[in-house]
Amino acid sequence: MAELYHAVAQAIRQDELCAVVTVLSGDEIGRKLLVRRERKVEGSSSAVAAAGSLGHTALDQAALARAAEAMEARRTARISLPVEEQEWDLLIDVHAPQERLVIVGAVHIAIPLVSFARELGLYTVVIDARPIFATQDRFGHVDELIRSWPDEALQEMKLNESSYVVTLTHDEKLDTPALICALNSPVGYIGALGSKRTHAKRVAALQEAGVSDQQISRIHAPIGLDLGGRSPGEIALAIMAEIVQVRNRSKEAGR
Amino acid sequence: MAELYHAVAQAIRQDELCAVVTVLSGDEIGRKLLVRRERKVEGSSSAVAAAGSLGHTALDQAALARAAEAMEARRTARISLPVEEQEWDLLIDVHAPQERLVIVGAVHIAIPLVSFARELGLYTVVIDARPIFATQDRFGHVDELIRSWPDEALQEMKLNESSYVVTLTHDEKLDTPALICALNSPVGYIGALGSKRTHAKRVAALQEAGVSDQQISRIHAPIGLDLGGRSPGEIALAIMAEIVQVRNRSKEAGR
Amino acid sequence: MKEILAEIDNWQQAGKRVALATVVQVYGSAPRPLGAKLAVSEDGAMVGSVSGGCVESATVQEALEALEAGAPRLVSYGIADETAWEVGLACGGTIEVFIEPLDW
Amino acid sequence: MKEILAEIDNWQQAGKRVALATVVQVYGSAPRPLGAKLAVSEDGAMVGSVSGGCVESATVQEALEALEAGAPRLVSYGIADETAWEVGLACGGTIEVFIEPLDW
Repeated sequence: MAELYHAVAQAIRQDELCAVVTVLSGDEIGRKLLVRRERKVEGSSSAVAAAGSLGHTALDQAALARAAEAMEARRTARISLPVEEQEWDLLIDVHAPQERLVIVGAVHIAIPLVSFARELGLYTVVIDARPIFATQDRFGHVDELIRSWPDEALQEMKLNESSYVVTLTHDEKLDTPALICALNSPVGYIGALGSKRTHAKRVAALQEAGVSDQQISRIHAPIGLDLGGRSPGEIALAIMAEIVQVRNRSKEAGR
Repeated sequence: MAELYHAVAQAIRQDELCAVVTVLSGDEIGRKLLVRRERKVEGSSSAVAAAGSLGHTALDQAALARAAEAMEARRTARISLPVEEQEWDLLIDVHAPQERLVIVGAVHIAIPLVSFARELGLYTVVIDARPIFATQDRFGHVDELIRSWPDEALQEMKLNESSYVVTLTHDEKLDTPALICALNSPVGYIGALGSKRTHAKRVAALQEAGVSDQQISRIHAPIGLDLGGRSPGEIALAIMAEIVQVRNRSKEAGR
Repeated sequence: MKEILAEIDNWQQAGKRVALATVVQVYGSAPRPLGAKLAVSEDGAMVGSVSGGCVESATVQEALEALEAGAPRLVSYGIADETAWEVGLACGGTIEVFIEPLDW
Repeated sequence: MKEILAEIDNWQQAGKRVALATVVQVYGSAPRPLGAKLAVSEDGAMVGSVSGGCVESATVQEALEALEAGAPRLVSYGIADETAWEVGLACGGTIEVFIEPLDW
């Protein structure tokens, strides 16, 4: 007793993607199945029934397949599942890690970007070692304001697939180490502000640091969808729109 | 004396796009030229020097051309203009009408949409006759909350090229008259929420009401850029990104 | 769910029984999404939410009864009139809530 | 500009002379954009703004002198050290302000 709950609570605390399937009505009401992901050697992962049972092997298998889909879509769903001549009334409750936007550079664009991300329910972090940029006045609305070197701060964070990293400092010496950190993690989005020319220089610096071209291609640059504006608000909107688009396409493709 | 200022103040009060060119240094410091738009019969418009002078005919003409560009881009600019073997230090001060987002339907999507628009500096208006939707609780952050029938409210507003109209009610009886109103005005963006099927029905209703296909093609539907999300926040972001993109493309094309 | 784990821990460590309520169906656009949770301790304390406020107290009642009965139940709350809107369920419609003793 | 027209009207109707200050150049990312305006009446009242607050009083002084002189002037304000940032000009750099009697 309480074993299943403790497994679920542990997965959620560790920011792990998981799903709990529950029978909502009928004789098996209240029965549960916990579905987690098993990471394979080559980096891909598959959903596995980790604990509990809905009471029938065939039902568990069918529910596992649907839970895997729901987990990929990060979407809790109520479904009616026909198994063994019965309609099973199920909730697939997906627990997805909190999405997190990590902004390197407490520059002007970061101010509206934090607002947009929070409106969408993301946890926001702004990192800048320069005290005149990273002020409470400018960033009273951010969840976490970190005054330290970007690469050091990033190394201490547990960046996962639900983390999105954006570099905005305009300063290679700050951006490049931060990008290397982000590329060494499974973050779901990496974007870097700067013109095509700036990015070409950045690519050269990354190559020199031994980063592979395949890794470098994960960086979205020039950053943001092409909405055609130049104001801080417009650039922030273009970045936010790109992050949402990339995230949703990854979901559709299944990670 | 004060005539030029009063012409400028009047244009700004009437929400008219205009530009004031000022000589910032040299012998002619402080001289000014007011540039307005003259609307032609067929609907297009051209910039004309409406009042004042920078002191030299050739300079006025060159400045007029640059002011016309700045007005189309809605962008105040400091320029150095070479005319008659002199470099003229000029400010082209563009006064653009306040951009306004008019949302028909105080539904859930409207809540984050108002936040995004305000963050970008737009004036926001939400219209809904249904008191249970249009509450201060839900829309404490909107500039103007109008509790009346959408078409009536829209008729009373002076919709201009800097107004953007979005219909979100999910109710044809409310959306269609509002769309007809918007189409009868020069608004810079019209978008309507709903699936392709809903939109096909809507097109039929508009055609029946005598709206031309060319007019109908001004409606963006399905609304918003394809960012692939379904939550209210994601849909609102997709709409806001589309409005900004359409606005900026119009600017580039020159209206 | 993450935000209510700590309080559930506290209750369980104090030896209290806990019930969990989860939004399992939303008709119309409700203020809290599918999967939103409210936990209730045997002495009627609550953490989390399943609506903007108006069905919380009814849910606590059902949760205490579910603890007594030792069995889960599925409950429907219809919110149709203007009064209901005003008390906080911002978007009307009906929600279904699954209420269960946290004994698994 | 629209937001300061009414106050300028009030001053002019009261027979007061008015000076207008406009941000004409921004180096770095300043808190107020190109074209931002501050109007100053001959008795030192002001409406609008050209910065986050730290160069407003200096601008008012220049505006009063411009009214006395009856001629426009171009003024540069450099804001480089941390103190300046703290008093409100959030993004540093330099701004240029054009200050003129509103007699046109």
